[in-house]
Amino acid sequence: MVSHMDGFSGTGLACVRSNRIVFAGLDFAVSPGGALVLSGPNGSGKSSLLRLMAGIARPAAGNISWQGTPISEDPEMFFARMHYVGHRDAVKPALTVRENLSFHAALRPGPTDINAALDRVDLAALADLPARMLSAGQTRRLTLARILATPAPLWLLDEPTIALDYRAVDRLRGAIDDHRAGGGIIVASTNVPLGIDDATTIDLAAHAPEIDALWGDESTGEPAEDVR
Amino acid sequence: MVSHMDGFSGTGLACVRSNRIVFAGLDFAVSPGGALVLSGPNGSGKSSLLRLMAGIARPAAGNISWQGTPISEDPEMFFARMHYVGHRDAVKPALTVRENLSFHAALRPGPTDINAALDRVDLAALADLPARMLSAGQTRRLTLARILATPAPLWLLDEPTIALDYRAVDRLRGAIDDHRAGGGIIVASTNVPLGIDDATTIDLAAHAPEIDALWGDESTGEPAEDVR
Amino acid sequence: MSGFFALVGRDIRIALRQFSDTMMVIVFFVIAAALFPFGVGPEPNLLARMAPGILWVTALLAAMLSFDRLFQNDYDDGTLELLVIAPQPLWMTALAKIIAHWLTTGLPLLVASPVIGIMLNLEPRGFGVLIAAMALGTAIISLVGALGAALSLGSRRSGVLLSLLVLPLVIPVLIFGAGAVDAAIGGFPATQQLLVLGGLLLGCIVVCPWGCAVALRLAAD
Amino acid sequence: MSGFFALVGRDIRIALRQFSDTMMVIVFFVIAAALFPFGVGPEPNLLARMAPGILWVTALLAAMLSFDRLFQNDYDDGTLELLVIAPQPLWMTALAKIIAHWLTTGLPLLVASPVIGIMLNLEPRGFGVLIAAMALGTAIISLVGALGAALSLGSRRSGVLLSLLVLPLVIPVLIFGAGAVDAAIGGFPATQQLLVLGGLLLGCIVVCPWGCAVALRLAAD
Amino acid sequence: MLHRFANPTRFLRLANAVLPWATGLTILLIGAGLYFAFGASPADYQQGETVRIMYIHVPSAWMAMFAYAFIAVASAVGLIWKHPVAHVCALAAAPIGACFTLICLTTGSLWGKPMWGTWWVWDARLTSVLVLFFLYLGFIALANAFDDAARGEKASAILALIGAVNLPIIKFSVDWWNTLHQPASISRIDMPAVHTSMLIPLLLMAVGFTMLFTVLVIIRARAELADRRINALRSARIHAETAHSGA
Ligand code: HEM
Ligand SMILES: Nc1ncnc2c1ncn2[C@@H]1O[C@H](COP(=O)(O)OP(=O)(O)OP(=O)(O)O)[C@@H](O)[C@H]1O
Ligand SMILES: Nc1ncnc2c1ncn2[C@@H]1O[C@H](COP(=O)(O)OP(=O)(O)OP(=O)(O)O)[C@@H](O)[C@H]1O
Ligand SMILES: [Mg+2]
Ligand SMILES: [Mg+2]
Repeated sequence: MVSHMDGFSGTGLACVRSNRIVFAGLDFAVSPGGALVLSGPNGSGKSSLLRLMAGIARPAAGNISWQGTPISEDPEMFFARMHYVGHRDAVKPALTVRENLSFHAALRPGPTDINAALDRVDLAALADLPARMLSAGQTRRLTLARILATPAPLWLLDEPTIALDYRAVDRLRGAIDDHRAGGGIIVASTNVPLGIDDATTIDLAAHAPEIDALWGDESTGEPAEDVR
Repeated sequence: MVSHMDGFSGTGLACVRSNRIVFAGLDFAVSPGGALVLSGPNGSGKSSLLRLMAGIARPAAGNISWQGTPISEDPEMFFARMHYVGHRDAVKPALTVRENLSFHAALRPGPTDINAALDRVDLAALADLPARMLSAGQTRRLTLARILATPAPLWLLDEPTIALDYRAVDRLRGAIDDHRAGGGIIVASTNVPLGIDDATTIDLAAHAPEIDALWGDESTGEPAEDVR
Repeated sequence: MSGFFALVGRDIRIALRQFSDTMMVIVFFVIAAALFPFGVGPEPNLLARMAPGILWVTALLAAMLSFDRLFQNDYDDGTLELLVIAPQPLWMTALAKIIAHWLTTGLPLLVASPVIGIMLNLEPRGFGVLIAAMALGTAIISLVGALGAALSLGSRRSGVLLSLLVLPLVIPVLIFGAGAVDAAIGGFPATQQLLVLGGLLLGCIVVCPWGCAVALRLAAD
Repeated sequence: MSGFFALVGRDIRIALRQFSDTMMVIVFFVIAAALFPFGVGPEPNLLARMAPGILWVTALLAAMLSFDRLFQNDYDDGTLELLVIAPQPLWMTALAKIIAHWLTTGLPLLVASPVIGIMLNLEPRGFGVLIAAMALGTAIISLVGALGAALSLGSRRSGVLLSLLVLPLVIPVLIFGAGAVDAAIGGFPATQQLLVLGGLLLGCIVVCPWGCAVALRLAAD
Repeated sequence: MLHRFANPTRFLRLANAVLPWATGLTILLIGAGLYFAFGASPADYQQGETVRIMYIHVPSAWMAMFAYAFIAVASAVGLIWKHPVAHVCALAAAPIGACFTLICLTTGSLWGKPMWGTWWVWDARLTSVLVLFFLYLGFIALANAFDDAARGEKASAILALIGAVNLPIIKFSVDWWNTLHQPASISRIDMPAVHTSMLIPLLLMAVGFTMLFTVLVIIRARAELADRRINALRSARIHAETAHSGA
């Protein structure tokens, strides 16, 4: 796989969690307008890979580049061009829906349109309600509004459809299409079909190491002698 | 709708959250072997209804009966016959998978089979790992193992498939079928099709109140004169 | 009853698995007590005179730090809901948690208090009464603290709110606990103070698990 | 920079929206200070002598209680990850949170300290120096406490852990802070102690936000 | 049907009827009380003019305890019969009770300086009143510490009930422990020459303070009820809009 000078790519990535190799030798590349879907059974490392991509954790091996530059070289530049939505919602219950969104938008450079984003996720009517009053799906929608409020060419989404109702899923799909039509890149992990037809898919299960204990004996999976 | 002497039913239920009526005038009834699916858009009150059904919160109006007895009359008897799985996982990261499960099983009367339950959710291999090392889907599976470890005729599941991979969803569906074949009752809320074909469905959106202010004048929704 | 022991066992196991936690309450106790000679100046007489007071106040504050997580973790991860709908009386659940708390923090504080007594030049004849009073006192503190923790559960900044609720309620413990030690140092019998502490403990055993249960049910709602 | 002010603004707004929270730190301060007379006995002379020490120790402990939530909420709900990958230097983020913390707890403590001084019979001529020293001291405490909070992030019972990390670090503050007040009461100039506190503050301003940033990045990983 | 468990109309009707009378009485009684206390009553032969502090100190001490008892009873009613107006009344009374307690504490200290030579001693009466003050603060803080107001009400009600143990301690502390403070007996004031001239203003002030308390509780409770109603209406409107736009 070639590294794309104008896209988002990684080579030879490995992830280690608590002394266990989750995946290794993983390459990916997405060009502008492209989509990458991470699939694989529970525990195969989808979330872990997204956190590497976002620069929250460092890969145990390999590196990740944005437009040809390794992200560890100029992280702030990379961060300014990237949105990450993880499993957790980063919503403050005491602040209103609008205040929550404005806060996250203010952390980032560039133009901001809070109202349009709220409209887009159908929360405009709840804008002045404290976020504690939201249900699970409404909270998730508020989280997703973040990526619509300020522009960034790269979206990293960890199971974005969790807790959303079908209407909200449709709206999300529309937003993703628009984003890609404008040359944006999207990487999403998911356990349910996202309905992005032309996306490249990486099956994390295929990158699980054969010997997956760092310390283990190859054949039995038992801890090796010297550790005991 | 008639109240079933041998099943699980509720009449005239209303739920109030932060002074707002979420739903009102809701009736339901499930007989042994039956399934009830709660659907409705985000924020329509699925989780709230399940918490009423579980006896965690009290309904603002109406009452809920188990085999003809209101659950508020002998709550402990009812609790012993019911499993509830909410949005949150009740998993202690410091304890191992097995310890987590054993603890929850010890809180309940009746026979217990930890190993079979772990097997059923495909966590047997991870049984002695601390739960903090589980991924989102594995944690959810551990939560679901709870309902398999000790028997109870009533299962209340709030979006049980969240974060599960397709294999785990299949296993869950199998467990639900077995449970119902044995005369068990299941109530589940969900935003994605669960694939229980013969389930009754309640659409929470249909029970949203038209004028929902608690304090308002019936006809106009305006505050009554004397308060001003 | 199996649920009762499962709960005590689980809480102790969690505490032991992170043994450093139990240590920390003690170390806080030691450090907080050690701060006073710095703040007040190290004159032995002044210190010895203040010793019982400092001992009790710091033990209280150390215990205080351990309360904010007593029910909080269970509340955050949804375990509390399940405890509330477990088929056993909720006051028994509360009592199980209180007992586990005392075993993992009250008892260590009790064990550490003679050491602090030595650090602060406490007179030797005070030690016996100190330990007796501390045993009663830490149990009361566990009970009252659990009540405060349950009441403030789910509030904002529950840590500080908790102190606000609990500290005034344990003022009597402080007065009689320090009073008992003072009496012993002065060569008087401390029976009366110890009896009052015992009475307080009995009252708390009756009221607190019940209050906790009501508060926990509220918190889960 | 817009992110910096957004963060300070957000934290202050959260604190103000729950105005009672800020009050609670003060109330804890007042109660904890009030406990000492109970424990030690109410003799005015003894109290006046201990007053600077008690004042500083209790202010410290009160501040301590407010740290365990300083980053914890952001950590638990995933905001911290987002702050770490926000396109601004992480030390600036940390500094913003520290400033907000000082404004919402250090400043109220500063305002409350003369009241406690009166409660403890502190001599009138100590008050000026008390306030100056407290201003420097609370700022240092906010900085060091934030560092401790960041370091202990992610461990359970971080409240206690962080006291362990922070208390030894602020002992110098305690010594010079109480020393300054003692000097003023004794009629000596307290310039030297205040200068030392100022120096400590400068050192902390340089080291702590940076240390916080490193610790936060580690915690998010 | 849902109005049944939450409608405060009856309370409001009663409150609105009582309010003007109570206000009038308050002004009258406190006015007369102050006149007798500071104008028409003699200085004490022992204590001099400082005795006049009594006309504020004693009634506010009584009110501090009365208000707490009121809160405890209202809390019990709220918890047992689930009547929301009871909680509203308890919450309305708390800051007022705290103020009376603070007045009692300050006037007591002011009086203590000339009488005992010190502002403050840690004796049982003074300590238990201070604990009462902290209980008020705890009650207020707890009631306001929750996102969900209903939760705060109930939690603080439990605290109020448990804290009520302190009331008999305050009342009898002077008998149980010997302290500097006067034991509770009106006969203490029953000194031959000044009997009625001191008792009358004292009682006037006591009844006046009770009326003042009633007035303030009604005003605060009414404001709180109106506030809740507005909130409920606002969120109802928001919800109606969402339901509309969602359809
Ligand atoms: C801060 C200090 C003080 C506090 C907290 C305090 C508290 C109280 C309380 C709670 C009562 C009501 C007792 C009852 O109804 O049983 C009371 C009554 C009274 N206090 Fe004080 N007090 C203080 C200082 C003083 C001082 C310095 C004096 C005068 C020397 C004084 C004189 C009285 C008298 C004469 C009564 C009426 C007793 C009666 O019921 O006949 N108090 N005080
Ligand atoms: N803690 C709360 N305090 C106040 N109101 C709440 C709270 N939680 C939920 N609500 C409100 O109650 C309503 C129902 O919420 P609930 O969580 O039951 O919805 P749901 O159907 O489960 O939605 P979702 O599909 O998003 O999980 C929502 O409109 C929400 O705004
Ligand atoms: N905090 C952690 N500490 C140690 N190991 C972890 C931690 N979180 C996850 N793991 C391990 O890393 C592996 C990958 O986890 P990850 O969360 O990336 O999986 P995932 O593909 O996102 O799964 P899911 O579909 O369940 O969300 C899992 O096997 C898990 O056991
Ligand atoms: Mg995942
Ligand atoms: Mg829900």
